[in-house]
Amino acid sequence: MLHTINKSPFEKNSLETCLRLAKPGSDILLIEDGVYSAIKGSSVEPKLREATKEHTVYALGPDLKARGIEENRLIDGIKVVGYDGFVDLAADNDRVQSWL
Amino acid sequence: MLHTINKSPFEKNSLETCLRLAKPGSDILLIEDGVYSAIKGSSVEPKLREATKEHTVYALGPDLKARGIEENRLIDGIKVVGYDGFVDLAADNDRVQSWL
Amino acid sequence: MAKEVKKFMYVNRRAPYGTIYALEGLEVVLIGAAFDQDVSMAFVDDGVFQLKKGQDTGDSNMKNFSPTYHALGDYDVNKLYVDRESLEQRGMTQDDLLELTYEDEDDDYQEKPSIRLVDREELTELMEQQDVILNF
Amino acid sequence: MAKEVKKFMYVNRRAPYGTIYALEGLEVVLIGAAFDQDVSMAFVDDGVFQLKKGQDTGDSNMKNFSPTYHALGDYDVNKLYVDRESLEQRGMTQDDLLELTYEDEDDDYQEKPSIRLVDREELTELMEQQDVILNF
Amino acid sequence: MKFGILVNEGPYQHQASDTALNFTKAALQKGHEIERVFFYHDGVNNGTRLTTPPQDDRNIVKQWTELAKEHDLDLVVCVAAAQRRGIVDPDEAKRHGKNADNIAEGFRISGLGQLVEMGIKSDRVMVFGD
Amino acid sequence: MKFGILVNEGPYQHQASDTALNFTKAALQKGHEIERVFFYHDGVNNGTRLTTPPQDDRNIVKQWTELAKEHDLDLVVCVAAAQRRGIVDPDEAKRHGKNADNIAEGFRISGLGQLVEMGIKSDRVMVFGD
Repeated sequence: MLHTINKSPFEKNSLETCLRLAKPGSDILLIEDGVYSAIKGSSVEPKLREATKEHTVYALGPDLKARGIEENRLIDGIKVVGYDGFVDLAADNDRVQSWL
Repeated sequence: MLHTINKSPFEKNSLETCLRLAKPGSDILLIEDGVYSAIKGSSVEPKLREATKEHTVYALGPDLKARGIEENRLIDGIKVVGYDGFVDLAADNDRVQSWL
Repeated sequence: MAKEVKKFMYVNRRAPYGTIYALEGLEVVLIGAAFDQDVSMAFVDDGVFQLKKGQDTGDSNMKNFSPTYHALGDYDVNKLYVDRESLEQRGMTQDDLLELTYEDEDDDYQEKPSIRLVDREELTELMEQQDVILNF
Repeated sequence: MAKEVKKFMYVNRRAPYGTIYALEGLEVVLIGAAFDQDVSMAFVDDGVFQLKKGQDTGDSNMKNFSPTYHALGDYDVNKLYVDRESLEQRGMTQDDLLELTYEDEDDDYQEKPSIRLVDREELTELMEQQDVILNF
Repeated sequence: MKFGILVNEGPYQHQASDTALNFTKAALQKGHEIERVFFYHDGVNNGTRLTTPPQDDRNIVKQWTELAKEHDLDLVVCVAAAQRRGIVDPDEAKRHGKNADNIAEGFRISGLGQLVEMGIKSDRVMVFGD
Repeated sequence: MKFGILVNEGPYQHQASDTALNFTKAALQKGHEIERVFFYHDGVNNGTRLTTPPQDDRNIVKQWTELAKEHDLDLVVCVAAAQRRGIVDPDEAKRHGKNADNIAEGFRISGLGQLVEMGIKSDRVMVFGD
């Protein structure tokens, strides 16, 4: 299953609930304000780092770029994809869940 | 100063930031989904209980009632007001800040 | 179209009244019932507040749509999964929730509860079985 | 109307782009500058992301309004308070923020920084001094 | 006392419009004045006359219109926000080559300056949003 | 593969419409089909022709209209949600006694059943919202 998260982890509980309910081995894609989860050195980093052990975590490149987050600021193990990669993730997984 | 909070404390960080920045002695009014902060026995109760020591905490009665929260479920010390009480609080304080 | 049966899960994560998602989400479920699909609803996070007993919008400006949940059983929507952790975090128990029931056609039309509290592992598995997940 | 000077504080708590509040909030500040009031902006919670350097919407569908913050100085909006705790919680330092400056009329038009990091106590006091607080 | 009311969300999607209406009514009932109600962001969507909510639900746009008529309220829709969302009066329609308008009775479209002016002229400004 | 797209927020206020547009374009470019784009909740506000966004900003409604024309997309606005928000086509205007309509080119108003049908007919449903 592909899980998308579009909310900042500092503002809303979407990341937390997604991580609680996503099956190990799922793909997780951070989009929109969700990409703020990917920043190294934030209070959310430990949670995200743990998540990268159980899941493959992606972040949407155009949304990182819009927000001025350079790739060298990302937590290790997070993969950056474009909209075409987003489409591939949605197609390759059997189902998609949007954590709003 | 009157601080209003209209967000659920389980979903968003508005309560937390308000409590961090509100000056001791301020009035705090929970409205809309913010009234969920007032429920006894929730994970937020310790934070709210602490807040009632430094601030006067109110909850909007019509919003409690809409959500099925009876007054005996409220954390001790929280005062229930109607829209007329809301208006009085806004008028009696020198300024108002909405934590959205 | 009528032959294919898909598993639809409506995931509700918002409180009622503060936003319209709960009400309009419920409208989708009721309309969707006519399509004879395999339908379930999950209540997670503030979504559990949707099922709180005793809602009364008499003093506010809004429409009380809480009674509509009682209609779900008649529409064969009888799998309502409530995330136990979300409920407990909010200081509530099953006693706080609406008593929603349905008549089980396969069991002599016995009245049975529609709401079931589930642990996180079970909810995870239920989500994995779906074909379509709509989040409101 | 023109004679009374009130203290306006615009409190920004949302990230840019995910929602429009940051952009339309900034439009209010720029329009408001014409009214010769005492204006300040506070950046709290995800609002600090509004001031992040290097924003580039070239690959998304949106308008990059980040350059507009540089215009604030010319409009005499030069009190931008950034909540230090919010910044640190997000793994950022002042080096991550736009270098916004203004020319100080009262000090031989020297160029001075508009952004100031503040602790929670100072921010609380600043809020207490306002006449009008608009939250975006 | 003079209250200024800022509404930042559209009707129905969020409770902001309902709370603003209830607050405004209560303030008027207590003898306070409403300097202005300013609709910003998606709040401009409170000002369309084209809604037809379900008969068993409240009609928020109509409530604003009636309240404005009864108390001579100044309901102002921000022009810039309205242009983004498609709320237009006959003048705006002409200016932008639109063949229809949708502004509701009792609302007027004006600039953002009216919000700042509301802040200056009001004793308290109340923000209702998401 | 067939994608169904659900858009739950209006243009500009949230990024949902932009992300949905970008995803839809990318899916089409990769040779996938779009079964339907369904606009629900405030998402119905994507379907008004009365917007005039600033000239230096994108025109989201126009982007939908052009994409629909180019790829023969089915853009469906939920009738119940549209009635609450004031999105009407000529038929709806007549039915509810409105003297104007505001539906944009390429959009049609229809029932919620079209959303469920989209779920049945699509291989994947993507939800874009707040």
